[in-house]
Amino acid sequence: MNTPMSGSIEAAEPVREAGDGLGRAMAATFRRDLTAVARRPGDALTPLVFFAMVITLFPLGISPEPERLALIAPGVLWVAALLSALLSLDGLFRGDFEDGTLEQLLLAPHPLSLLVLAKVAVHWLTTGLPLALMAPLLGVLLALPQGSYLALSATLALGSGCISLIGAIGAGLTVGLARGGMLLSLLVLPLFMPVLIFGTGAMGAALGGGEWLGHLAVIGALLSVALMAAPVAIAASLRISIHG
Amino acid sequence: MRLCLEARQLACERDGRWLFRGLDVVLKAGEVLRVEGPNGSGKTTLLKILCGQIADVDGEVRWQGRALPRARADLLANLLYLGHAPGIKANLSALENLRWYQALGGEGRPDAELEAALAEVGLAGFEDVPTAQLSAGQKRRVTLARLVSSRRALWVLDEPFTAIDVAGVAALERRLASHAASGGAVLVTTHHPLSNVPGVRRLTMDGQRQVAS
Amino acid sequence: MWAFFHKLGSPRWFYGIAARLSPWCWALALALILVGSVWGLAFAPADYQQGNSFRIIYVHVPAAFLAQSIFLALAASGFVFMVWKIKIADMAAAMMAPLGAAMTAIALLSGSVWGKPTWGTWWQWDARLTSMLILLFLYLGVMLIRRAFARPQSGAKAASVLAMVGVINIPIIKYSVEWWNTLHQPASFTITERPAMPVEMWMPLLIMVLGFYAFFAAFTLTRTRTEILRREGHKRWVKELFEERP
Amino acid sequence: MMAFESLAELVSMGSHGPYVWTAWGATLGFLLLSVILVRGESRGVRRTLRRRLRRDAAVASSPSEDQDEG
Repeated sequence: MNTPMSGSIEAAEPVREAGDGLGRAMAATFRRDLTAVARRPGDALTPLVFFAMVITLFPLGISPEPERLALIAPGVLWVAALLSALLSLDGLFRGDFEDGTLEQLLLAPHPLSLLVLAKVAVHWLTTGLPLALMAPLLGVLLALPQGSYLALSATLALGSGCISLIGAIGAGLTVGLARGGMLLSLLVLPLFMPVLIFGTGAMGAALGGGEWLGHLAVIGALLSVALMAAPVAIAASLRISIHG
Repeated sequence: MRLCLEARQLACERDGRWLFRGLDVVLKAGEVLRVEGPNGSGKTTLLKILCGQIADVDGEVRWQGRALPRARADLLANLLYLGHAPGIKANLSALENLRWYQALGGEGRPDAELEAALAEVGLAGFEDVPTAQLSAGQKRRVTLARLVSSRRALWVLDEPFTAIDVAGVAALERRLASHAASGGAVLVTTHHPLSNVPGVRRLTMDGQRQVAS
Repeated sequence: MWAFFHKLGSPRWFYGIAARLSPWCWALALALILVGSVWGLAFAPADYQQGNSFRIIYVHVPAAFLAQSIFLALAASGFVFMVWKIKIADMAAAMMAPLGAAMTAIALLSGSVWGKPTWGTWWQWDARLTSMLILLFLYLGVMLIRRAFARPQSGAKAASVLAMVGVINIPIIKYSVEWWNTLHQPASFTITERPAMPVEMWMPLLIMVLGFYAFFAAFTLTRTRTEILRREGHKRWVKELFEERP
Repeated sequence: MMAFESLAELVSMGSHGPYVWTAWGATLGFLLLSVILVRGESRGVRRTLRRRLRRDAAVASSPSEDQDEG
């Protein structure tokens, strides 16, 4: 049926059904975003440097004595990590919005909420996870007592997943706005508070020598709720920002 | 199955004003439909409605005879939409950009064919250069390479002729004509007369924004 | 059923119905709040522990109830607007949001004023007050996002999505704040936890709560009618309406 | 049956008066204020609408170029 035409490329494809290929589309989006981050490692470092800088403010602001620092260490580490992750959320869709690829993502014949999941996964992998791995290092700076380093990393690793997912809803809503970054943090910070409470709660329990896996399980539960509910909201907010 | 996109009695209200009302559009295989009208007359909005991107409008859009909300995935599987923005990631190479579009659309063309498409738009040798380092004209041609590399039946192009030199315009017109001749369909907004594209139909948006009552 | 549902969506029909309903709501609100105030302030017995500062419960609890109910109403009308495209739902949501935020602020204010004689400090990180504070931030977020977009229609959809996301998080926030509270403060006396209240204590409270809900209904009906005129002013039925009355 | 013997006692409420009256004053004050604001808003919108309708009517009656069909 394809009548050969002048150029080397054959004629248009006959009209076809929307095949599967969802997995391939998500994998391709995941790989593309990962390559984009790899090409500009500076962007991925910014949240980590911000995290370290915020941590160094506290000994200067409060006191260098290890005993006093140890008291505030769990809370300060978690809040600083949360703010660093929040900082990087504004760029989650903004790059794609400006160069037009976000509009093309909405045009793919696959459910947008799953494609968006691939982008959020890259954000977590390049922001949330590094913050969680770096946190113990900064824990030493704040004389964080022994026994809660693992709790710190584990809760941050899972908790930053929630932050990426819920934060992406705010990022989707504010991607089209000129000064959306400030508004974004105001929209999503209230939604991060439960994760913060259980994150620092787990560290407190670990410090007391008690069981902290229960707290981690609650963060895991929050993460699974976010995994189920957030993508739909992210897709809806992107459609609002792009098509109004 | 012959391509057929049609819209019945489309009416779109934007913030209290009728962008257009009672609009009928039919686009069949082999046709090139040019949408023209003053700026702000709703050309881009009409395109987005016909691609199923904007849904809260009156009237009905049908793809292959099926109403849009249900037929939306099939429409998108056959759609190639080029908007105002280039749709190219700056720190990725032209080839990587095309590869992403192939996977997104589930077409899975081999790299050789993508490189051939880039060569055909005059980007031979620039396949692996990050597009940030290409000139504006070259970036434009990477976008147009999608027309060559992706064989979707329905092309919807929003002002594709902007920032293209004379030779580029002629090449693009030839490509639109050959796509229509081979059974595809083109819906395009442009201020360009499309003089040497045979059988161009025109849809004029009068831009008369009556009050929505 | 669908005809009724669709009629409900037509601004013109709602404009007429609200015109007849709102005076009654205003009257009911006035009556209930008046009776509740006099009863709560002058006739209800003082609390054996807190003395007369307990009378603040008659404004604190109704405001707190309204604060949470209005956010639920925001999410519900947001859902109705997004799914069935009923514009009236969005108009009502836009109009009631400020009242919800104000009620949250009043609950916080009255709660901390009440806390002063009880705990000796103006602010106490009590579970209820903390949840109320977070609810206030959610309200501000919904109101700000609505105005952040160039096109009012996009702002309306964004506010609806955010309200729905917020309402899913409210129980999670409440549960985690309460857990956090017990973690750091062993069962401290929360200002509204009461053993069984005698009838002459909870009756004025019930009247005040009903009065506040009547106020909410009247407030929303009246402001939504104004919003209809704002948004549909160019429509023919509005012109005819105003041409009859000079 | 009254909880207080005299008006003075009602006002002082045994040292809790300032707190109670502040909380009540703020709440009832807000309710009153919002009633006033809502009525003002309603009257303002109606006034601007009437003025616009009169202006449109004036334009419509004079030989107008675009027929503003409602």
